[in-house]
Amino acid sequence: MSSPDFDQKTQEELKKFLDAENAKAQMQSTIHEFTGRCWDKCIKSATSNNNKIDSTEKACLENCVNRFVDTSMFIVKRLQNRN
Amino acid sequence: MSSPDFDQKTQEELKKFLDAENAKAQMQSTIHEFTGRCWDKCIKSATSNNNKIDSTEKACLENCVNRFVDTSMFIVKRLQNRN
Amino acid sequence: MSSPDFDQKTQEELKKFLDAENAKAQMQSTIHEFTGRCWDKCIKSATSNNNKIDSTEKACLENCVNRFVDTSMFIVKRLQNRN
Amino acid sequence: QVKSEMALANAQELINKINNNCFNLCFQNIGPSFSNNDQKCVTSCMDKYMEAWDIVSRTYVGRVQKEQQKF
Amino acid sequence: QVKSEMALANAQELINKINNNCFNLCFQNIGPSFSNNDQKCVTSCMDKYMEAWDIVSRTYVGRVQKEQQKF
Amino acid sequence: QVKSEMALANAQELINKINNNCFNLCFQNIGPSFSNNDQKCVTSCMDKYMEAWDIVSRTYVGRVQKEQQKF
Repeated sequence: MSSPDFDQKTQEELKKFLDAENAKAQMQSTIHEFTGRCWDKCIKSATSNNNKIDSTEKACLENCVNRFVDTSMFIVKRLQNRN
Repeated sequence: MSSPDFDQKTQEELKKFLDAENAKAQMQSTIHEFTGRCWDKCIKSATSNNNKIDSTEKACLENCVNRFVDTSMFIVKRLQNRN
Repeated sequence: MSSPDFDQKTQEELKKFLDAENAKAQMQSTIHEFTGRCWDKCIKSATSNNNKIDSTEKACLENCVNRFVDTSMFIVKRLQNRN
Repeated sequence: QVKSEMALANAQELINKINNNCFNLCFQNIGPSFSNNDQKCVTSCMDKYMEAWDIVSRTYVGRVQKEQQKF
Repeated sequence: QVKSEMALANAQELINKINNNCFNLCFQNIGPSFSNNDQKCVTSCMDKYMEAWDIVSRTYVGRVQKEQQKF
Repeated sequence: QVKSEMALANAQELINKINNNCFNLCFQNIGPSFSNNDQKCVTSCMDKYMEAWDIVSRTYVGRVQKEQQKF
Protein backbone atom coordinates (compact mmCIF):
# COMPACT_ATOMS: atom_id res chain seq x y z
CA MET A 1 0.00 0.00 0.00
CA SER A 2 1.70 3.20 -1.10
CA SER A 3 0.11 6.40 0.10
CA PRO A 4 3.25 8.47 0.77
CA ASP A 5 1.68 11.68 2.03
CA PHE A 6 -0.70 10.23 4.62
CA ASP A 7 1.03 9.91 7.95
CA GLN A 8 1.23 6.47 9.53
CA LYS A 9 -1.57 7.11 12.03
CA THR A 10 -4.02 8.43 9.43
CA GLN A 11 -3.33 5.43 7.23
CA GLU A 12 -4.05 3.06 10.10
CA GLU A 13 -7.29 4.87 10.98
CA LEU A 14 -8.39 4.88 7.37
CA LYS A 15 -7.68 1.17 7.15
CA LYS A 16 -9.55 0.49 10.42
CA PHE A 17 -12.52 2.52 9.17
CA LEU A 18 -12.64 0.65 5.87
CA ASP A 19 -12.20 -2.72 7.61
CA ALA A 20 -15.10 -2.04 9.97
CA GLU A 21 -17.40 -1.00 7.12
CA ASN A 22 -16.29 -4.11 5.32
CA ALA A 23 -16.95 -6.51 8.21
CA LYS A 24 -20.44 -5.10 8.76
CA ALA A 25 -21.22 -5.63 5.08
CA GLN A 26 -19.55 -9.05 4.89
CA MET A 27 -21.89 -11.06 7.14
CA GLN A 28 -25.00 -9.60 5.48
CA SER A 29 -23.50 -10.17 2.11
CA THR A 30 -22.64 -13.82 2.88
CA ILE A 31 -26.19 -14.51 4.07
CA HIS A 32 -27.64 -12.84 0.98
CA GLU A 33 -25.32 -14.82 -1.28
CA PHE A 34 -26.11 -18.15 0.40
CA THR A 35 -29.82 -17.35 0.24
CA GLY A 36 -29.57 -16.65 -3.49
CA ARG A 37 -27.58 -19.81 -4.25
CA CYS A 38 -29.62 -22.12 -2.07
CA TRP A 39 -32.83 -20.53 -3.35
CA ASP A 40 -31.83 -21.57 -6.87
CA LYS A 41 -31.09 -25.11 -5.68
CA CYS A 42 -34.07 -25.61 -3.38
CA ILE A 43 -37.05 -23.42 -4.28
CA LYS A 44 -38.86 -24.58 -7.35
CA SER A 45 -41.85 -22.28 -7.66
CA ALA A 46 -43.62 -19.31 -6.20
CA THR A 47 -47.26 -19.56 -7.09
CA SER A 48 -50.08 -17.64 -5.50
CA ASN A 49 -51.35 -20.76 -3.70
CA ASN A 50 -48.11 -21.48 -2.02
CA ASN A 51 -46.36 -18.71 -0.17
CA LYS A 52 -44.89 -20.79 2.63
CA ILE A 53 -41.70 -22.83 2.40
CA ASP A 54 -42.55 -26.51 2.86
CA SER A 55 -40.58 -29.02 4.95
CA THR A 56 -38.66 -30.46 1.99
CA GLU A 57 -37.58 -27.00 0.88
CA LYS A 58 -36.59 -26.09 4.46
CA ALA A 59 -34.44 -29.21 4.86
CA CYS A 60 -32.84 -28.50 1.48
CA LEU A 61 -32.00 -24.91 2.49
CA GLU A 62 -30.44 -26.05 5.79
CA ASN A 63 -28.43 -28.80 4.10
CA CYS A 64 -27.36 -26.37 1.39
CA VAL A 65 -25.95 -23.87 3.91
CA ASN A 66 -24.18 -26.63 5.82
CA ARG A 67 -22.67 -28.14 2.64
CA PHE A 68 -21.51 -24.65 1.64
CA VAL A 69 -19.77 -24.16 4.99
CA ASP A 70 -18.36 -27.73 4.86
CA THR A 71 -16.95 -27.03 1.41
CA SER A 72 -15.41 -23.71 2.48
CA MET A 73 -13.76 -25.29 5.52
CA PHE A 74 -12.54 -28.24 3.46
CA ILE A 75 -10.99 -25.87 0.90
CA VAL A 76 -9.30 -23.78 3.60
CA LYS A 77 -7.83 -26.87 5.28
CA ARG A 78 -6.56 -28.24 2.00
CA LEU A 79 -5.00 -24.92 0.98
CA GLN A 80 -3.18 -24.73 4.33
CA ASN A 81 -1.82 -28.27 3.99
CA ARG A 82 -0.45 -27.43 0.55
CA ASN A 83 1.66 -24.47 1.62
CA MET B 1 -19.46 2.77 12.89
CA SER B 2 -16.50 2.94 15.24
CA SER B 3 -13.53 4.98 14.10
CA PRO B 4 -12.45 6.42 17.44
CA ASP B 5 -9.50 8.51 16.33
CA PHE B 6 -11.10 10.41 13.47
CA ASP B 7 -12.69 13.60 14.75
CA GLN B 8 -16.43 14.08 14.14
CA LYS B 9 -15.97 16.51 11.26
CA THR B 10 -13.51 14.30 9.38
CA GLN B 11 -15.81 11.33 9.77
CA GLU B 12 -18.71 13.31 8.33
CA GLU B 13 -16.63 14.53 5.41
CA LEU B 14 -15.34 11.05 4.72
CA LYS B 15 -18.90 9.73 4.79
CA LYS B 16 -20.09 12.54 2.49
CA PHE B 17 -17.25 11.82 0.08
CA LEU B 18 -17.99 8.08 -0.02
CA ASP B 19 -21.75 8.72 -0.36
CA ALA B 20 -21.23 11.05 -3.33
CA GLU B 21 -18.95 8.54 -5.07
CA ASN B 22 -21.54 5.90 -4.35
CA ALA B 23 -24.50 7.86 -5.71
CA LYS B 24 -22.65 8.65 -8.93
CA ALA B 25 -21.90 4.96 -9.38
CA GLN B 26 -25.38 3.80 -8.33
CA MET B 27 -27.44 5.22 -11.20
CA GLN B 28 -24.96 3.95 -13.83
CA SER B 29 -24.82 0.63 -12.11
CA THR B 30 -28.62 0.28 -11.98
CA ILE B 31 -28.89 1.04 -15.70
CA HIS B 32 -26.14 -1.43 -16.50
CA GLU B 33 -27.80 -4.10 -14.37
CA PHE B 34 -31.24 -3.57 -15.91
CA THR B 35 -29.69 -3.63 -19.38
CA GLY B 36 -28.01 -6.95 -18.63
CA ARG B 37 -31.13 -8.56 -17.17
CA CYS B 38 -33.53 -7.27 -19.80
CA TRP B 39 -31.01 -8.15 -22.52
CA ASP B 40 -31.17 -11.77 -21.38
CA LYS B 41 -34.97 -11.68 -21.42
CA CYS B 42 -35.51 -9.78 -24.65
CA ILE B 43 -32.61 -10.08 -27.09
CA LYS B 44 -32.44 -13.43 -28.77
CA SER B 45 -29.60 -13.16 -31.24
CA ALA B 46 -26.87 -10.95 -32.58
CA THR B 47 -26.14 -12.03 -36.10
CA SER B 48 -24.21 -10.08 -38.66
CA ASN B 49 -27.37 -9.33 -40.66
CA ASN B 50 -29.19 -7.83 -37.78
CA ASN B 51 -27.50 -5.14 -35.77
CA LYS B 52 -30.56 -3.04 -34.98
CA ILE B 53 -33.04 -3.75 -32.21
CA ASP B 54 -36.45 -4.49 -33.74
CA SER B 55 -39.79 -3.16 -32.48
CA THR B 56 -40.68 -6.34 -30.55
CA GLU B 57 -37.34 -6.29 -28.77
CA LYS B 58 -37.72 -2.58 -28.01
CA ALA B 59 -41.19 -3.05 -26.49
CA CYS B 60 -39.88 -5.98 -24.45
CA LEU B 61 -36.98 -3.88 -23.09
CA GLU B 62 -39.32 -1.03 -22.12
CA ASN B 63 -41.80 -3.39 -20.47
CA CYS B 64 -38.97 -5.19 -18.71
CA VAL B 65 -37.64 -1.96 -17.15
CA ASN B 66 -41.14 -0.91 -16.08
CA ARG B 67 -41.93 -4.33 -14.56
CA PHE B 68 -38.60 -4.15 -12.71
CA VAL B 69 -39.47 -0.75 -11.25
CA ASP B 70 -43.06 -1.91 -10.49
CA THR B 71 -41.68 -4.91 -8.63
CA SER B 72 -39.20 -2.80 -6.65
CA MET B 73 -41.90 -0.33 -5.62
CA PHE B 74 -44.30 -3.13 -4.75
CA ILE B 75 -41.67 -4.77 -2.54
CA VAL B 76 -40.82 -1.49 -0.80
CA LYS B 77 -44.51 -0.76 -0.09
CA ARG B 78 -45.10 -4.25 1.26
CA LEU B 79 -42.01 -4.13 3.49
CA GLN B 80 -43.18 -0.81 4.94
CA ASN B 81 -46.67 -2.14 5.67
CA ARG B 82 -45.17 -5.11 7.49
CA ASN B 83 -43.14 -3.07 9.98
CA MET C 1 -16.78 15.05 -7.11
CA SER C 2 -17.96 17.44 -4.42
CA SER C 3 -16.26 17.16 -1.05
CA PRO C 4 -16.11 20.85 -0.13
CA ASP C 5 -14.34 20.60 3.22
CA PHE C 6 -11.43 18.39 2.23
CA ASP C 7 -8.54 20.52 1.01
CA GLN C 8 -7.23 19.89 -2.50
CA LYS C 9 -4.19 17.93 -1.36
CA THR C 10 -6.16 15.59 0.94
CA GLN C 11 -8.63 14.89 -1.85
CA GLU C 12 -5.79 13.98 -4.20
CA GLU C 13 -4.18 11.72 -1.63
CA LEU C 14 -7.48 10.04 -0.87
CA LYS C 15 -8.05 9.49 -4.56
CA LYS C 16 -4.51 8.13 -5.01
CA PHE C 17 -5.01 5.78 -2.07
CA LEU C 18 -8.32 4.47 -3.42
CA ASP C 19 -6.88 4.13 -6.94
CA ALA C 20 -3.93 2.07 -5.68
CA GLU C 21 -6.21 -0.23 -3.68
CA ASN C 22 -8.37 -0.52 -6.75
CA ALA C 23 -5.53 -1.36 -9.15
CA LYS C 24 -4.20 -4.08 -6.85
CA ALA C 25 -7.66 -5.63 -6.69
CA GLN C 26 -8.37 -5.17 -10.41
CA MET C 27 -5.77 -7.56 -11.87
CA GLN C 28 -6.70 -10.33 -9.39
CA SER C 29 -10.34 -9.71 -10.02
CA THR C 30 -9.93 -9.88 -13.81
CA ILE C 31 -8.09 -13.19 -13.55
CA HIS C 32 -10.74 -14.59 -11.21
CA GLU C 33 -13.51 -13.44 -13.53
CA PHE C 34 -11.87 -14.90 -16.64
CA THR C 35 -11.25 -18.15 -14.78
CA GLY C 36 -14.91 -18.38 -13.80
CA ARG C 37 -16.21 -17.60 -17.29
CA CYS C 38 -13.77 -19.82 -19.14
CA TRP C 39 -14.30 -22.58 -16.55
CA ASP C 40 -18.00 -22.59 -17.45
CA LYS C 41 -17.14 -22.76 -21.17
CA CYS C 42 -14.32 -25.29 -21.03
CA ILE C 43 -14.50 -27.57 -17.98
CA LYS C 44 -17.19 -30.16 -18.23
CA SER C 45 -16.76 -32.31 -15.14
CA ALA C 46 -14.84 -32.78 -11.94
CA THR C 47 -15.00 -36.45 -11.06
CA SER C 48 -12.81 -38.18 -8.56
CA ASN C 49 -10.89 -40.01 -11.32
CA ASN C 50 -9.95 -36.90 -13.15
CA ASN C 51 -8.36 -34.09 -11.22
CA LYS C 52 -6.02 -32.85 -13.94
CA ILE C 53 -6.99 -30.55 -16.77
CA ASP C 54 -6.54 -32.40 -20.08
CA SER C 55 -5.01 -30.94 -23.25
CA THR C 56 -8.37 -30.11 -24.86
CA GLU C 57 -9.51 -28.25 -21.77
CA LYS C 58 -6.16 -26.41 -21.57
CA ALA C 59 -6.36 -25.27 -25.21
CA CYS C 60 -9.95 -24.15 -24.65
CA LEU C 61 -8.95 -22.09 -21.58
CA GLU C 62 -6.10 -20.40 -23.47
CA ASN C 63 -8.29 -19.66 -26.48
CA CYS C 64 -11.04 -18.40 -24.20
CA VAL C 65 -8.73 -15.87 -22.49
CA ASN C 66 -7.36 -14.71 -25.83
CA ARG C 67 -10.84 -14.33 -27.37
CA PHE C 68 -11.88 -12.37 -24.28
CA VAL C 69 -8.93 -9.99 -24.67
CA ASP C 70 -9.50 -9.78 -28.46
CA THR C 71 -13.12 -8.85 -27.85
CA SER C 72 -12.22 -6.21 -25.24
CA MET C 73 -9.64 -4.62 -27.54
CA PHE C 74 -12.04 -4.74 -30.48
CA ILE C 75 -14.73 -3.00 -28.43
CA VAL C 76 -12.34 -0.31 -27.19
CA LYS C 77 -11.11 0.42 -30.73
CA ARG C 78 -14.65 0.63 -32.06
CA LEU C 79 -15.79 2.92 -29.25
CA GLN C 80 -12.86 5.26 -29.95
CA ASN C 81 -13.61 5.39 -33.68
CA ARG C 82 -17.23 6.31 -32.92
CA ASN C 83 -16.43 9.41 -30.86
CA GLN D 1 -37.72 -12.68 14.10
CA VAL D 2 -37.40 -11.77 10.47
CA LYS D 3 -38.13 -8.16 11.38
CA SER D 4 -35.18 -7.60 13.69
CA GLU D 5 -32.79 -9.20 11.23
CA MET D 6 -34.36 -7.12 8.51
CA ALA D 7 -33.62 -3.99 10.50
CA LEU D 8 -30.00 -5.03 10.54
CA ALA D 9 -29.99 -5.93 6.90
CA ASN D 10 -29.24 -3.30 4.36
CA ALA D 11 -32.80 -2.73 3.15
CA GLN D 12 -31.74 -1.77 -0.36
CA GLU D 13 -29.74 -4.98 -0.66
CA LEU D 14 -32.76 -7.02 0.47
CA ILE D 15 -35.01 -5.30 -2.06
CA ASN D 16 -32.48 -5.91 -4.83
CA LYS D 17 -32.11 -9.56 -3.92
CA ILE D 18 -35.86 -10.18 -3.74
CA ASN D 19 -36.27 -8.42 -7.06
CA ASN D 20 -33.44 -10.37 -8.70
CA ASN D 21 -34.58 -13.75 -7.42
CA CYS D 22 -38.31 -13.23 -7.95
CA PHE D 23 -38.09 -11.46 -11.31
CA ASN D 24 -36.89 -14.57 -13.10
CA LEU D 25 -39.49 -16.72 -11.37
CA CYS D 26 -42.47 -14.41 -11.92
CA PHE D 27 -41.69 -12.77 -15.27
CA GLN D 28 -40.93 -15.59 -17.67
CA ASN D 29 -43.04 -13.65 -20.16
CA ILE D 30 -42.97 -9.89 -19.83
CA GLY D 31 -46.28 -8.13 -20.45
CA PRO D 32 -47.25 -4.46 -20.87
CA SER D 33 -48.68 -4.08 -17.34
CA PHE D 34 -48.06 -5.18 -13.76
CA SER D 35 -51.01 -7.58 -13.63
CA ASN D 36 -52.85 -9.01 -10.64
CA ASN D 37 -51.20 -12.35 -11.33
CA ASP D 38 -47.78 -10.67 -11.35
CA GLN D 39 -48.57 -9.08 -7.98
CA LYS D 40 -49.71 -12.40 -6.50
CA CYS D 41 -46.58 -14.12 -7.73
CA VAL D 42 -44.29 -11.38 -6.37
CA THR D 43 -46.15 -11.41 -3.02
CA SER D 44 -45.78 -15.16 -2.71
CA CYS D 45 -42.18 -15.15 -3.89
CA MET D 46 -41.27 -12.30 -1.53
CA ASP D 47 -42.75 -14.14 1.47
CA LYS D 48 -40.86 -17.28 0.53
CA TYR D 49 -37.63 -15.38 -0.06
CA MET D 50 -37.79 -13.72 3.34
CA GLU D 51 -38.57 -17.04 5.00
CA ALA D 52 -35.64 -18.58 3.12
CA TRP D 53 -33.41 -15.68 4.21
CA ASP D 54 -34.44 -16.31 7.80
CA ILE D 55 -33.75 -20.06 7.59
CA VAL D 56 -30.38 -19.51 5.89
CA SER D 57 -29.44 -16.81 8.37
CA ARG D 58 -30.27 -18.95 11.44
CA THR D 59 -28.57 -22.02 9.97
CA TYR D 60 -25.44 -20.08 9.01
CA VAL D 61 -25.09 -18.15 12.28
CA GLY D 62 -25.73 -21.36 14.25
CA ARG D 63 -23.11 -23.26 12.29
CA VAL D 64 -20.49 -20.50 12.62
CA GLN D 65 -21.05 -20.42 16.40
CA LYS D 66 -20.78 -24.22 16.62
CA GLU D 67 -17.49 -24.18 14.72
CA GLN D 68 -16.11 -21.36 16.87
CA GLN D 69 -16.75 -23.38 20.05
CA LYS D 70 -14.33 -26.04 18.77
CA PHE D 71 -11.38 -23.69 19.39
CA GLN E 1 -27.71 10.68 -27.70
CA VAL E 2 -25.90 7.50 -26.84
CA LYS E 3 -22.64 9.43 -27.01
CA SER E 4 -23.39 11.89 -24.25
CA GLU E 5 -24.66 9.18 -21.95
CA MET E 6 -21.62 7.18 -22.84
CA ALA E 7 -19.43 10.06 -21.73
CA LEU E 8 -21.15 9.89 -18.38
CA ALA E 9 -20.93 6.14 -18.19
CA ASN E 10 -17.88 4.59 -16.73
CA ALA E 11 -16.26 3.47 -19.99
CA GLN E 12 -14.56 0.47 -18.42
CA GLU E 13 -17.89 -0.71 -17.01
CA LEU E 14 -19.50 -0.41 -20.43
CA ILE E 15 -16.71 -2.39 -22.06
CA ASN E 16 -16.99 -5.09 -19.42
CA LYS E 17 -20.76 -5.32 -19.79
CA ILE E 18 -20.63 -5.50 -23.59
CA ASN E 19 -17.95 -8.15 -23.34
CA ASN E 20 -19.86 -10.18 -20.76
CA ASN E 21 -23.18 -10.03 -22.62
CA CYS E 22 -21.78 -10.54 -26.11
CA PHE E 23 -19.21 -13.21 -25.24
CA ASN E 24 -21.87 -15.79 -24.44
CA LEU E 25 -23.83 -14.90 -27.53
CA CYS E 26 -20.92 -14.86 -29.98
CA PHE E 27 -18.58 -17.53 -28.59
CA GLN E 28 -20.67 -20.63 -28.10
CA ASN E 29 -17.73 -22.51 -29.55
CA ILE E 30 -14.31 -21.05 -28.86
CA GLY E 31 -11.83 -21.25 -31.70
CA PRO E 32 -8.08 -20.60 -31.95
CA SER E 33 -8.45 -17.19 -33.63
CA PHE E 34 -10.63 -14.08 -33.60
CA SER E 35 -12.29 -14.83 -36.93
CA ASN E 36 -14.12 -12.48 -39.29
CA ASN E 37 -17.38 -14.07 -38.21
CA ASP E 38 -16.50 -13.43 -34.56
CA GLN E 39 -15.81 -9.78 -35.39
CA LYS E 40 -19.10 -9.42 -37.26
CA CYS E 41 -21.00 -10.98 -34.39
CA VAL E 42 -19.28 -8.75 -31.80
CA THR E 43 -19.90 -5.66 -33.96
CA SER E 44 -23.58 -6.47 -34.30
CA CYS E 45 -23.96 -7.43 -30.65
CA MET E 46 -22.15 -4.29 -29.49
CA ASP E 47 -24.42 -2.04 -31.56
CA LYS E 48 -27.48 -3.81 -30.20
CA TYR E 49 -26.19 -3.65 -26.62
CA MET E 50 -25.59 0.09 -26.83
CA GLU E 51 -29.01 0.62 -28.37
CA ALA E 52 -30.51 -1.51 -25.57
CA TRP E 53 -28.56 0.50 -22.99
CA ASP E 54 -29.98 3.68 -24.47
CA ILE E 55 -33.59 2.36 -24.45
CA VAL E 56 -33.24 1.07 -20.89
CA SER E 57 -31.63 4.30 -19.74
CA ARG E 58 -34.36 6.50 -21.23
CA THR E 59 -37.16 4.24 -19.98
CA TYR E 60 -35.70 4.07 -16.48
CA VAL E 61 -34.92 7.78 -16.12
CA GLY E 62 -38.36 8.64 -17.52
CA ARG E 63 -40.08 6.32 -15.09
CA VAL E 64 -38.14 7.60 -12.08
CA GLN E 65 -39.05 11.20 -13.00
CA LYS E 66 -42.72 10.25 -13.43
CA GLU E 67 -42.81 8.60 -10.01
CA GLN E 68 -41.06 11.58 -8.39
CA GLN E 69 -43.76 13.94 -9.70
CA LYS E 70 -46.35 12.02 -7.69
CA PHE E 71 -44.93 13.47 -4.47
CA GLN F 1 4.19 -21.68 -9.48
CA VAL F 2 0.60 -21.72 -8.36
CA LYS F 3 1.77 -21.13 -4.80
CA SER F 4 3.46 -17.79 -5.41
CA GLU F 5 0.52 -16.50 -7.38
CA MET F 6 -1.73 -17.79 -4.65
CA ALA F 7 0.21 -15.75 -2.11
CA LEU F 8 -0.56 -12.69 -4.20
CA ALA F 9 -4.17 -13.65 -4.63
CA ASN F 10 -6.67 -12.57 -2.08
CA ALA F 11 -7.10 -15.93 -0.33
CA GLN F 12 -10.69 -15.27 0.64
CA GLU F 13 -11.54 -14.45 -2.97
CA LEU F 14 -9.93 -17.69 -4.13
CA ILE F 15 -11.88 -19.73 -1.57
CA ASN F 16 -15.11 -18.03 -2.60
CA LYS F 17 -14.47 -18.65 -6.27
CA ILE F 18 -13.56 -22.31 -5.79
CA ASN F 19 -16.65 -22.75 -3.66
CA ASN F 20 -18.91 -21.01 -6.16
CA ASN F 21 -17.58 -22.87 -9.18
CA CYS F 22 -17.33 -26.29 -7.54
CA PHE F 23 -20.59 -26.15 -5.58
CA ASN F 24 -22.71 -26.30 -8.71
CA LEU F 25 -20.59 -29.07 -10.17
CA CYS F 26 -20.43 -31.25 -7.05
CA PHE F 27 -23.78 -30.64 -5.38
CA GLN F 28 -26.40 -31.21 -8.03
CA ASN F 29 -28.33 -33.04 -5.32
CA ILE F 30 -27.84 -31.77 -1.80
CA GLY F 31 -27.71 -34.42 0.91
CA PRO F 32 -27.76 -34.28 4.71
CA SER F 33 -24.00 -34.86 5.13
CA PHE F 34 -20.67 -33.98 3.54
CA SER F 35 -20.06 -37.46 2.12
CA ASN F 36 -16.83 -39.09 0.97
CA ASN F 37 -17.98 -38.69 -2.61
CA ASP F 38 -18.62 -34.99 -2.00
CA GLN F 39 -15.10 -34.64 -0.61
CA LYS F 40 -13.57 -36.45 -3.58
CA CYS F 41 -15.49 -34.26 -6.01
CA VAL F 42 -14.50 -31.05 -4.21
CA THR F 43 -10.85 -32.19 -4.05
CA SER F 44 -10.79 -32.94 -7.76
CA CYS F 45 -12.66 -29.77 -8.67
CA MET F 46 -10.42 -27.63 -6.47
CA ASP F 47 -7.26 -29.03 -8.10
CA LYS F 48 -8.72 -28.40 -11.53
CA TYR F 49 -9.86 -24.90 -10.60
CA MET F 50 -6.42 -23.93 -9.34
CA GLU F 51 -4.81 -25.40 -12.46
CA ALA F 52 -7.31 -23.45 -14.57
CA TRP F 53 -6.56 -20.29 -12.57
CA ASP F 54 -2.87 -20.80 -13.26
CA ILE F 55 -3.39 -21.33 -17.01
CA VAL F 56 -5.70 -18.32 -17.27
CA SER F 57 -3.33 -16.18 -15.25
CA ARG F 58 -0.29 -17.06 -17.37
CA THR F 59 -2.21 -16.67 -20.63
CA TYR F 60 -3.68 -13.32 -19.58
CA VAL F 61 -0.45 -11.83 -18.20
CA GLY F 62 1.46 -13.07 -21.28
CA ARG F 63 -1.08 -11.52 -23.63
CA VAL F 64 -1.14 -8.19 -21.79
CA GLN F 65 2.67 -8.01 -21.95
CA LYS F 66 2.65 -8.88 -25.68
CA GLU F 67 0.13 -6.13 -26.38
CA GLN F 68 2.10 -3.59 -24.32
CA GLN F 69 5.23 -4.24 -26.39
CA LYS F 70 3.38 -3.01 -29.49
CA PHE F 71 3.50 0.56 -28.17
